[in-house]
Order: sequence, then structure tokens, then C-alpha cells
Amino acid sequence: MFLDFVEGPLWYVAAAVFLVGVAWRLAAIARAGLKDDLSVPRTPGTTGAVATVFRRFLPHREFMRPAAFQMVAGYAFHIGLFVLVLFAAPHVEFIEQRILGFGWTPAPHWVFLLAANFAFAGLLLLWLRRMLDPVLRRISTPDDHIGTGLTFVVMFTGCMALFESHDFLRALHMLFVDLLLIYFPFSRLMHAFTFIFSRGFTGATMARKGVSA
Amino acid sequence: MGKKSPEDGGRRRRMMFRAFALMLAAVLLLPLMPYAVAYVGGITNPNPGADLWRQVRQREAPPEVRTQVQGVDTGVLINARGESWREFRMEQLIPWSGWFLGGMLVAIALFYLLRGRIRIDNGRSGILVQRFTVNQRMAHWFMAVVFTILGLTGLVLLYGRFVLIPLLGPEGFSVTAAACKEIHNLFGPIFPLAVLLILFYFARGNGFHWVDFKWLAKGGGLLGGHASAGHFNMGQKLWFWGTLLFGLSLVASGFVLVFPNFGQGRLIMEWAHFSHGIAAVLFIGGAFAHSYIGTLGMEGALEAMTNGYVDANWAKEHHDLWYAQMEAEGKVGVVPERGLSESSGGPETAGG
Amino acid sequence: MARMKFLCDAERCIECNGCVTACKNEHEVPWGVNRRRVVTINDGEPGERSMSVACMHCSDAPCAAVCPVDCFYTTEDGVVLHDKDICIGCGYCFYACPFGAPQFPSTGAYGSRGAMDKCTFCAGGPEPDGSAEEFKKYGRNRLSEGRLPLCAEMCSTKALLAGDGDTVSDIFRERVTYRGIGTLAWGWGVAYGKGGVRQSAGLGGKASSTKE
Amino acid sequence: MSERFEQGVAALRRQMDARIVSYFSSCVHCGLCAEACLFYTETGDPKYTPIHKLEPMRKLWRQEYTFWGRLGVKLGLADPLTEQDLADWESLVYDSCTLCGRCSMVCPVGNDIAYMIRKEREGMVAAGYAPDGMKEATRRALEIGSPMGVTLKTLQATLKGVERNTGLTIPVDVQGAEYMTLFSSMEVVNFPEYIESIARIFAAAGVSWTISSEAFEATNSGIQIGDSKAAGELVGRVVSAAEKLGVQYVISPECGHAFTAIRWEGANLIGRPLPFKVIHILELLEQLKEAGRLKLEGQTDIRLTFHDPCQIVRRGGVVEQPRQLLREVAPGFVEMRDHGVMNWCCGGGGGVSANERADPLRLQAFQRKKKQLDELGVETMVTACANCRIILEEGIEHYGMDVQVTGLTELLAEHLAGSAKS
Repeated sequence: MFLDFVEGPLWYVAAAVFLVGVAWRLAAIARAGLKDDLSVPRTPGTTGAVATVFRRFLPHREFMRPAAFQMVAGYAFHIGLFVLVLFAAPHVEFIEQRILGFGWTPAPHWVFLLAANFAFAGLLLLWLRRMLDPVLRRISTPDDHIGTGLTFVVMFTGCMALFESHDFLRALHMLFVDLLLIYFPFSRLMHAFTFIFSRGFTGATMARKGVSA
Repeated sequence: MGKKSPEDGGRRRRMMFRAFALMLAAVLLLPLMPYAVAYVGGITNPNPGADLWRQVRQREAPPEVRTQVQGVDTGVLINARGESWREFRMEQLIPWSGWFLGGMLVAIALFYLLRGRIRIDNGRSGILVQRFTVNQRMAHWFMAVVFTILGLTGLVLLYGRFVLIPLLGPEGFSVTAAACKEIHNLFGPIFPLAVLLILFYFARGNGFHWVDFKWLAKGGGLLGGHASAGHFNMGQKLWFWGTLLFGLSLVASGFVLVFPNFGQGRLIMEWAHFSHGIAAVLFIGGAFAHSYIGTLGMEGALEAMTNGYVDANWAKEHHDLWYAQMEAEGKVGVVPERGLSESSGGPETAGG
Repeated sequence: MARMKFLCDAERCIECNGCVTACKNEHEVPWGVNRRRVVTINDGEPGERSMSVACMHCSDAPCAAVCPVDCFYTTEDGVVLHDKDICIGCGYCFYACPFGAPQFPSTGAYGSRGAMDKCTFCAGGPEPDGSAEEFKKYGRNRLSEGRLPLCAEMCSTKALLAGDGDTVSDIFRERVTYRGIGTLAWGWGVAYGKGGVRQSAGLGGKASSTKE
Repeated sequence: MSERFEQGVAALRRQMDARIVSYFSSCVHCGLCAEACLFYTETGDPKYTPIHKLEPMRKLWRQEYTFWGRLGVKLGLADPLTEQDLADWESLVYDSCTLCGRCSMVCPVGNDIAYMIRKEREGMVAAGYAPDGMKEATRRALEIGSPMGVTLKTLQATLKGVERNTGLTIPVDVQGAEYMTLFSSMEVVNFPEYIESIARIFAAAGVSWTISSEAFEATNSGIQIGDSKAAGELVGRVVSAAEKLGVQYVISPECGHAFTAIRWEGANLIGRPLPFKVIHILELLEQLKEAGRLKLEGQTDIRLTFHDPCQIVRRGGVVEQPRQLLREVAPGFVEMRDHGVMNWCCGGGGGVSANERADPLRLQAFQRKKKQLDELGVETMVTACANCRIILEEGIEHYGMDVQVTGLTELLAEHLAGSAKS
């Protein structure tokens, strides 16, 4: 019944908090408003905004070296997590049965393993750097550690439940998933959505100036 | 079906049967005697299957067999090594490693009681020297985290039946063991990365020199007088090379064990299990000592791995040659990267 | 007490794989799992022998000894069974088993090893006898219905014997006794052969060569 | 809580537009911006991490735009923004940021950190936490018309000298001229060569231009200190002068922030589109060259490099023009390793040069430019910003380097076809 609770009532609450919270945070951005830029643009801001959203997936050539660690570890983590969340077989099944009503082909075993390893290695390295690097120690907030830690625990319990024979392990995983969903809108994890706006705003401004940012 | 009968009853009945069978055989074989006599110099009425079955039972080279059932080792009629593997695991690995690891803990506790915490004799000078870079510390802690996760889950699978089932019950332990198995299998493939990082960031300064053997002869300063050491002393160097050796053997054997779907047979898996178990237990034992001396055992050692800086007096007392070198290079007393302590305090005033 | 045992008479087994098929069909085992297999020694050569192998329900079962989660148990009838809810699919029983009996379905979500599966001597598992759940996990429980394993019952040559070890060995002993020396019908070597018993039976080897 | 502080917080709150709210929401504290900031790379001090300089503004955002922040401050669990924070951060916000915007180029989530600091300064200055040097400069700009205290008289004296040297008449207050030029005080005082150069070039190219006696100052201290009101006032003066003279274009001189101030912030500061087009002198020169009106002759064979003024290149969008112009006259032109939109700042932009207490830090940060120059081994550096030029010269002198700094317009004027001087 623990499983029933975390996959039932708590899951609905968590999903609701997540959806409403994210909407609220995005609305806060909209509510803050933006004055029209009256300066005469060199190139249109809209295309610049779209371009920068994509361009910032890679650092500038000149900045490849300083950004090498963050890029390698960051991508290992993010791509791994992306594959895990959307293509792990039990997730596809859950999405099909509980959320969308349709599913897709899950990742094969070796892809899943690779993704999980990359995600864990990346997240661990990023977290360790946060705890060891003086710059990151200076700028990190409790939220950074809670967000990272919660993500780690969700991934960890997810792997614990891989054998799929014990409901308790599945419930444990779901519990942390619910907690993560509830925590999400109030935390740095929001960057998963807001990065589009940030890049877009900067891209628009810079494109107006004729600079590809 | 019938109730369980006492053991000796079964034996008695078996003996009776044997005796009976013998007599029966004798009676039945009696008419064959003439033939046997007729073939003197030949063989005496063998069971033609006997050679075959002897061969099958032979542990060294079982005959080749065929089967319609496809799968790993389906063509092996008798798995000859199974029994020796069982003996290794149940009668050697588990008890001996238990004694070894327990002994390590006892030895460390005794050492602590006898020697106490190794202090910085001259106290802290307040002058810092950078010992490890951010990348080195990251490599170290990455290894530490992955190693701890793998070690703990591995030990649960090794001793859990004897230690945890009485505590958690069979169902409770099954949940634990299933989780541990999955975590162990999943973090296993990350371990090579940790070994590589250690190799990459710590290989420099871990070559052996004459001074290291002198250090060893003096028992690292425990047996007689001050033992000189460079950036790493003999103990650390042995630990580094041990990490590589154990690490590589764990990685190699681990890969054989973690992916049973490449068709490797039991023989290879059992060998992998031998080396995996032995290397892991030795590695874990070493890690006990390593963690002790790096934290509780020695004042001023842990900070080398947390913020990267050590006190000059600590360096002089434990790594005098390295300290002298750092001094010569003017790297002693260099103001460390600020912000070591606080994460969100107000800034110091900017220059000028 | 009775100790349930299998005994395969290699002199009778004709490698028809009827036992394998019967087992699969009766228990609806998952794809890739073969609780029973027939192996043939010296296939296609003179002296070829076949025998049907599955879990032999050892008295001192190595699988049970090495299981890290201790999921094996022996029933009153001497049948070695295991609890799939406790099994973690580690594969250690497979290393220790002399007969290669433990099987691992790769039907888990990740194609990794699922809980171990093996011959139950048609005795089901820890669930209530004859329950649907028991059938799903372990297959049919014939023993509780007073019937012997289907593989043996289906064996057309009655090579595969199952039942109380004492009874089975009695039957076998009787067969051996009547059969005399091996497959050789009584007196064959004498009647048709020149080179002695072994040669006439088509068995090469030292004895016959020295005879030559 | 002082009234000044209240005003500061109110000013800071007004800056919280959609951009800043999304920027703070996106920041994951990855620390990459530190590697882009020359104050961090040259000191190794983590407090110079760009995003850390925004801590006061982040606190305000947190307590007003986030759930935990709101709750925490109400319950007294989280510390709210205090006056002490502003006092503590003043030096970080003003001394160790040149608004060069290099961090804005590397942020993986796309935060425009320089923009945020520019906005944070609005709150700082409203609360009274700004360096005295910059406050003074702003006061002078508002009262006298120039941050360096250059008056019309000074300009006239300089122009006289220019007329003497060039033999040309410098047009002042010519109604209906096509272009109105602005100068930075530094050009008037330190680099009259620039004025001479454009006079020669315009004469040769037949450009109809003028100087306004009412508004000739291009610099805008309000932008640097972060005072929109002052900045708007300063832009307003240029606008009214240009309207009076009826010019089509206003030329922004070789001065970095002056270009940003009028080209990109100008219209927004006065709240209406500018009644003229703003063109940077390098853009104009490039256009003239393309149109064949600017004829160059002769080439210098020395190896030289170009220092990109941040506000003109990265933050202004004039990236290719200086390079095309340079290649015309200097085949020995080589680029520094990081150039163009990823250049390194001289260390004196964003008002740091007007802030005396930042001098030691600025000179330390100059090591970055020194490394770049040492790597190339050039002895001549061309730039297009009077402020950069002064800072570069100071740094070069401080480190005893053997590098000459010159303005791009001057270099071009030297190679003007039929030029008397070449």
C-alpha cells in the first residue's frame, strides 16, 4: 500500500505541484515584463533568439578549453538523464499507462546501461567539483546541493529498483520521484525550462546588436 | 509420500540393498563364467558403457556432448569445477576474508590505542602549501565514492546471508540484496573511469626511489627515527600501485561477471569470481588503513584532500623532501585560493 | 521418507526430446529457459549415448550452499525448490551446479538476468499448492496431485525414471541385471563377432587392439 | 533601514524585468563565468566570479520571486537583502567589473551577466553605494557637460590646435549637416590626433559634418555608474542638439561605452526612438571605403594587432569593420588568440578607469592583456577606444613593456591618399 500511495495520491499531488509550480514560475517571468527595445536593430531579434537557444549548446570555440570539464561532465549527465527519463523501459511503460496513453520504443539494455553510467559519472563529477572547487564553493547555495542530491537519489533508487521484483524498491523510487517533482518548481531545477528564455532574451539582444551570441 | 526416516535407517537399507545386489549379480553372472574363461587374455566381460561413464565423470576432460538446447554451457554434461568453486567461496573466501577484514579493523584499533593520533609535532604554523589540485581531489573523491558504493554493496552480497538475514529476515534481505546487486552492476562500469582518473592525476610522483626503501626500512618513521619522503611516501606509492593493480583486476573480472550475455561459460566466470573476490577483499582491507591514516589517524592529513592545502609543519614532518622542493620553488606560503571556508559570506574588500 | 530422484537410463534414451517438450509445455516456461535438456555423448559415433538432464535434486545441493540470499529449500520429499521472490538472479547457483540446471530468463525489462528458474520436479514453489500464482512462477504442481513429473511419464522408452529414489534404483538395478553387459544382447559378441565383445559392439579401444 | 537604502531597493526592484527574472531562474551556479572574467583569471580569487557579483540582486530576486525566498524571509529563516550587503558588494560591482560582457558569451544557460550588473548598479547608486570617482565624474558630466570637466572652451582651444595642424576649418554648429560628431573627453584632452584624423578624412571624402557646441561629449557616466536618469539626461542633450542642427547621423567616436550609451541604450533612456541614426566612426569609415570615397595608399609593414574595445565589438556589434579597415593598410595585422567577440577587456571599462581605488586590481587584471601580447610578440597595438588606449598605455608602462598603442582612425588618416602627412 506504500506503493499504492506513492503511485496514487502522492503522485497526483506531485504532478499537480509540478505543473502548477512550473506554470507559476514561467508566469513570473512573463509578469516581470520587458520594455520594448527602441534602438534600431541590425538583425532581427527573433531569429537571434532562436539561434542562440541552439548555439549555446556548445561553447564558443575560444572557450572550449576552459569549459571542457563542464561540457564533458555536463553532457554526460544531461544526455544520460534524458535517455533514462524518456527511454528506460519501465518509464516508457509508466508514461504509456499513467500519463500519455501511448508509448514508444524503449532503449535497449546496453543503451540504458551506457546512459545510466554516463549520467551517474557526470552527476558525481559535477557534484564533487561543486564541493571542491573554490569558485563553486563560493557561489553554491543549499538549493544547488539539494537539487543535485535529490536527482542523485532518484537515479540511485531507480537503479536499485531495476530488478523489478520488489514493490518496495519501486515505491521507494516513486517516493523520491514525487519529492523531486514537488521540489522542482521551487528550485534551480527550473533551469530545465527557463534556459530557453534566458538564451532567447540574450540571443535577441545580441542579435539586434549584430553579434551572434 | 512417506515420512522422513532416521538417517541410519537409510544407511542400513542401502547396505542391505548393496549386499543383495551383489548376491543377485553373482548369481546372475555365474552362467557367464564359461565365456569369461573362453576369452582368457581378453577382457572380462566389461560394461561397454563403463569407459564412457568414467570419461564423463572425469573432472579434467569431459567428453564433448551435443544437445538440441541452445544456451551457455548446455553442451557440458557435468560441470566439473562447480564443486571447487563452491569450496572456494564458502570455505575460503567468506571465512578467510571475514578474518582478514575483521583483523584489519582490530589492528587499526590497536594501532590507535598504542600510537594514538599522529599529531603535528611542532603544531600548526599557519603557513599553507598546496598539496593537491582541484582535479586531483576530484579524481580522488570520485574514486572514493564509487569505491565505497561498490565495496558496500559487494560486502552485502558476500556476507549478507550470514549477517543480514538474521537481522532483516529473508524477504527483507532479498530486497536489500536485489538493490545492492543492481547498484553494484550499474556502478561497476563507472569504476574503470575512476581508476583511469587516479592513474592520470596521481601517476606523477609515484615512481619508486631509493629513499622510499629507506622509508620502508624505518617503517615509515614508526620503527626508527624520521623517515624522509617526497611528495608521496612508500606507503602511498604502494597504495597507488595497489589501487591500479587491484582496480584493473576488479575491472577485468567485473566485466566478465557483469555481462553474462556474451556467452562466456562458467569456467571463465568462476575464474573471474576468484580474482574479483580476492582483489576486492585486499582492496577493501587496504582502504580501511588508508581511510584511517587519512582522517582519524593523522592530524592535518585530511585537509590535503578537502581544500587541497596542508600546513607547512605537517609537510616538513611527513614529506620533508617535497616540502624542501616546494620551498625552493617558492610555492610555500602562497596565499591559497580564497573562499576555502565560506560559501556565501560577504566578500573581503577588493584591492586598493 | 521418500527422496525424489530422477534417473536416466542412457541405454534406453533415444534423444527424442519428448521430455524437454513435455516440460516446456506443461510448465509454460518462458522463452530461452530449458529446465530439461537431452545431451548426446559421442554424437554420430559408435557408442553414442544420450541422456536427459535437469535438476537432480541433490541431497547436498551446491546451489543452496552458495546462494547469497538463501532462497533454496528442500521439501519433505527431498525436492530442491527455491523462492523466486527472494532470488536476486545473481547466477551463483549456476556456477556451482554440476548439471547446469539453473536457468535465467532474460525477460527482465533490461534483458538482464531475472530470477532463476529450474526444474521443480513438478512440485511448484512456496505458494499454495495449485494456485494460479504458483503456476505462473514455477509451473504445474503435479506432485501435490499425486502425479509424477511429466517428463518421466511421457518418456516413450521409459529411459527417464522419476520417483522415490529407492523405487527408481530398484527398477534400474533390475534392468541392469537383466540387460547384462551394456547394450549387448546376451551372446551377441560370441555369435557374430571375431574380435571379442568390444569390437563386435563397435567399440574401439585398447582392449580390442591388443586382441588384434 | 535608511531611506537611501529603501530607494536603492526600490530602484533594484524596478530593474527586475523578464530578462533578469529568467536569468536568475536559470543560473545553476556552474561557475563557468569565472573562467571568462579577467578579474578572476588574473587573481584566482573566487569572489570575482561574475555571478557572485550579483549576490545582492539575487537576494532581492529570491525574496520576491521565489517561494522559498518569500517564505524564508517571512519566517526569518533566510537573510533578506540588507544595506550591509550593498556596502560589502560595492567594490565587487564597481571595481571588478568592466561590463565587458565576456561572461555573457560563455554562460551555458545564456545569462547576460553584464546586463544584470549594469542593472544592479542602478540599485547600488540609488542607495549611495558607488565609488567616489564615478560619482564625481557623473556629477561633472551633468553639471559641466563632461566627466573630465572638459568645457566648450577647452574644446575650442583643442579645435584651434587641430585647425592649425591640419589647415582645415572644423565645422561647428553647421545647420543641416549630414553628420554630427561626438567626442570623448579623453580625445579632446589626450588624443586630439583623433579629431585631426577625422577632419582630414572627412575633408578628403567630402563628408558633410559638424560639431555641436551644445553637445559634443560622447561619454555617458550615467551608463557606467548605473544611473538611468543621469544617463537619459546626457543622451537627451545630444538628441536635442542633433534635432536643432537637423542632422541625419550622429557619429559615435572611438569610445566604447559612448557607443553603447547612444546606439543601444539611447532610445530606451529617453523613451522614444532617436530622431537620427547613430553610426560608429569605424562603421562610417568602412562605408566610405566601400563607396570609394575613402582612398587609402601605402601600407605599413610592421606586425600589429587589434585590441577589440568590448563595448564597440562584443557589446556593439562592430566586429568586422575594424578588421577590414586594418587589412587595407596593415598586411602585418595578426589577431590575438582570443579576439573579436571573445576578446579580453583591457580592464578599465565600465567606469573602472574612473575609479581610482580600483587601480591596483585593474593593473593586476591587465596581466591578461600582457599575456596575449607576449604570446604574439607584436610591438604595435591598434584600438578604437580612447579609454582602452589610456588603460593599455598605463598597463604597458606599469609592466615595462615595449608596445605602442594607436587609434585605428589615426592609422587610417596616416594612409589617406594624398595625405600631407604620410
